[in-house]
Amino acid sequence: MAYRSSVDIHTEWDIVAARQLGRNEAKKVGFGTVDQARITTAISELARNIYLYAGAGKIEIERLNDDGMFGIAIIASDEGPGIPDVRKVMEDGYSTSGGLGAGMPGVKRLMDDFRIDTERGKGTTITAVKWLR
Amino acid sequence: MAYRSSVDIHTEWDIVAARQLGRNEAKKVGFGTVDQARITTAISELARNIYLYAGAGKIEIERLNDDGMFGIAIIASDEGPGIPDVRKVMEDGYSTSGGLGAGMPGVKRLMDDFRIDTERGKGTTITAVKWLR
Amino acid sequence: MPQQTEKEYKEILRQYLEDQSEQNLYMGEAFSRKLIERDISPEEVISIHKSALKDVLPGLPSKVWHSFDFLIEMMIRYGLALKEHQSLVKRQEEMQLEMEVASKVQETLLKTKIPAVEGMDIGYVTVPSRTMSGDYIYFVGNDMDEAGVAVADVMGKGIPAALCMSMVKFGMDSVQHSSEGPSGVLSVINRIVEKSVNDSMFVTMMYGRFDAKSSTFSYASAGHEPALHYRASENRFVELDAKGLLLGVSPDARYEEGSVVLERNDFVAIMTDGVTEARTPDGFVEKETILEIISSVKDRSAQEMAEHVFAELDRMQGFQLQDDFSLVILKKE
Amino acid sequence: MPQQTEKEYKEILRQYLEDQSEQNLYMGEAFSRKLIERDISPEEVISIHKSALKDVLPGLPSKVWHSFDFLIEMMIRYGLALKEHQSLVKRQEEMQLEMEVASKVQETLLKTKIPAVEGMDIGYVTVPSRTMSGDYIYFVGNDMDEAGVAVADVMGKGIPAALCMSMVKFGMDSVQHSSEGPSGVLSVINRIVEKSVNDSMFVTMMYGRFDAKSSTFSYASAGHEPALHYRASENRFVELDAKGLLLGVSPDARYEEGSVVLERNDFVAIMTDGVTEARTPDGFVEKETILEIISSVKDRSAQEMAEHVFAELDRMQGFQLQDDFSLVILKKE
Ligand SMILES: [Mn+2]
Ligand SMILES: [Mn+2]
Ligand SMILES: [Mn+2]
Ligand SMILES: [Mn+2]
Repeated sequence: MAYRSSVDIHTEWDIVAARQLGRNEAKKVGFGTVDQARITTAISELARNIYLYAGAGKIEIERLNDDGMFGIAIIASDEGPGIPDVRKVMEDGYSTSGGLGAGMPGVKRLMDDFRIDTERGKGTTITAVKWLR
Repeated sequence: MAYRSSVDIHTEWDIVAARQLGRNEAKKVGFGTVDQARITTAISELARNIYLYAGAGKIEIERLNDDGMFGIAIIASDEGPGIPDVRKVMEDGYSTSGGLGAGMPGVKRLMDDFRIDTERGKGTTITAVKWLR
Repeated sequence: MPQQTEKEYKEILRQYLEDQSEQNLYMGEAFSRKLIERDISPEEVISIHKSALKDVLPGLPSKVWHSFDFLIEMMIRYGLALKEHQSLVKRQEEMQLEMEVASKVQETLLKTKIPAVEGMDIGYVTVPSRTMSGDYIYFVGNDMDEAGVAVADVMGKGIPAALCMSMVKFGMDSVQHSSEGPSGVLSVINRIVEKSVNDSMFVTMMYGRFDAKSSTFSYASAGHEPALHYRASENRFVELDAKGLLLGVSPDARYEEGSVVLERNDFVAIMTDGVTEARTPDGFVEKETILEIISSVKDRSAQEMAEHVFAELDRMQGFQLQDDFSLVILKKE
Repeated sequence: MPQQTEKEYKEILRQYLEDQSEQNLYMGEAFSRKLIERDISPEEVISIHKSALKDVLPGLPSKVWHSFDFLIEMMIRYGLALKEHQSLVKRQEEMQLEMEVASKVQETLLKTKIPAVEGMDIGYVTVPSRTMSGDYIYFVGNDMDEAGVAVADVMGKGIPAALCMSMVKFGMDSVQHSSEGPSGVLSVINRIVEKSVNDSMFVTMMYGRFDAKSSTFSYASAGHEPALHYRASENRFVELDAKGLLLGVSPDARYEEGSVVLERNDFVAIMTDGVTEARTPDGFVEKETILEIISSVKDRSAQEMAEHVFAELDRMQGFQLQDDFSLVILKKE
């Protein structure tokens, strides 16, 4: 029970396209303005990571309906170098991590569920889900 | 070269009076809306401290003109028990200190200069100054 | 700078109000990152927004502008919390640096070398949940036919545990002979811990010793997590446990000793509770699951086995270990 | 709860828009504290403000509402930073607690007892500049006619120093005989430190030994602060120093030994550089001043002397020690 659509990330403009797709889908699911903005910011962060560190990849958006619970999933995948130290990437509060509140801990906070699968030299898939309350 | 006015703090309503006095004086000195709000918040914090911990005291507001530099000073004084451990009171980031960003470190951040004089059993005087830029 | 900021903000807002495009929101988001970098507080953002809107939409009723003044007032404390955050981040980084130095000291202090024993493949993984570990693995051996391994877990984590553990290390230094029996080793360490540490600190420890001549693995435990013995011939696991008080409770504690003979392809897994009590968002990982993970790689080398088990359990815990993780695999070739 | 929050917010805003009174702003400020407590993020505040304003001032052009959507977008990252702050505050508090526990562990670990020696009055003070100390004082003795004292200073402060020092302690545990000579003791500790610690860590140490039979004080130093010998008959101080490398530099380091005979009312002061390098806002305290402080109490007991010197130097430093402070006084009765 899922509808999935996707945007390939090659240039910075593709980040905007991914945001647009995410916002439209979030609206359709029924998220309010604040949650739309949060979901879109999470997409920005994930898409920019692909653009900056993997060079190319894609953002998929899936509308979820799990037994009457509605939600949205962002799946960001690339075939880049993989994340060497996931623990480091998930650590909080480094002014060097590209600014306050940014990075993967930020994405995790913006969404409800968060999961990283990464393999050295093979690539990374990040799945982040937000449920409608 | 200073104009000083004051409000005695006995009840919670006196906190409002101190804020009003501070805001009016800040306006006269020429502070903008954001700085007015900051100065007023600092007064709130200092006046509430007097009200809660010393029982009574006063807030004085002084307009400053130091060689062409304009500013405002808040002088909060009481004859309460004094602060037993100034180092502790100035420490950052304790969720127990009455909420995020509150307390004396907050007042220090809202203003430019900050100084505590305290003596056990004699009372406390806190002076906080903000300069117009 | 603030005037420049206001100008930029107004331009992005003006464009957004024209067509509400995603493009403009993306520019807005990028700009908001800049604002945070430039140390612009949220109340200043509201103030900038207010004056930008005044330019773009003049002639609104004055109550709209008053409402922004109110909003500025509401944001002051949010701004304060943010400033406090910046100072805390700085302090945190200093502290982190100190911890990293300390963990290097700890690493040097605790370094150990897997002994070479004929017919025995040994591998291990030990990973702290925070910067400093409260788990400890130490090998002794004669590099011929004997190997001893100590696996200890100090109650508590972080610095106090690390300090207390340095003590176990110095205890082990006095046990340099691999011919020493497990219950004797635990008795020695117990007396040292009991003497040096106050009552609130406890240490669990298992000491195991493999004798290649008789292919016997003997062990004693000070309240430690049981070890697992995989019997290849029966394809099943047997727990190895032995009675014994935690280290540091009583100077006269006695430690029971057990032993098993290891057959070809058998292995023994000694671990700390960070392995068996792996916690995921949905609760503890089932013991069954852990055994399955170990079984699934039973044909690989001891080191590969230990690393695989760690990788799997780390992943299941979202890469955020709740406790120090230590696992030693001793595999009969 | 969010609906309740929106209702309260709208009411305070409505009142404020009526007369813009300070009273209402005060209520607003109090309410903003509640919002932070209730974990309402700044972007939610904007959203609440938007919908409250929609109720209070209906019929505004739609661009006003779009402008709030834009502002919400701008606030998301501020909200994230705030959330991050809350997690950091929690971690900071845990860390503080951990340090306090660690310093108690350290205290127990490092406890030492002044030996009773006929004709010798011994006193000491050791105070860390931060939560954990990098100075170390340890006594050995036969409780008859021999006393030994080790005074060590680990380079660096805080946790790494504390860890490294626990090692010196275990080294000292292996030197339980007060008859051991100073240069022999330093050689033993040096080998332990050299083995266990990486190159960036150094320890200075002085070991002194008093033999009541011959009234001789012998000493050796591993790059440590010289001791002071007060000669009562001449009413002057003589420095006691001896050549020797810092501990941990080379496993073969050799330590020169010196000795003096103590006459009645003579005393020896062994200290760390936290005593001699006391820093006040105006610069270092002069060596002369320190000698005067010690002299001024030379007729009191050894313990009183040590405590007085600490109290004076602490006061001169505004009660903010720049370095760990340790001072041992050995006074011939
Ligand atoms: Mn532990
Ligand atoms: Mn554990
Ligand atoms: Mn030191
Ligand atoms: Mn020092």
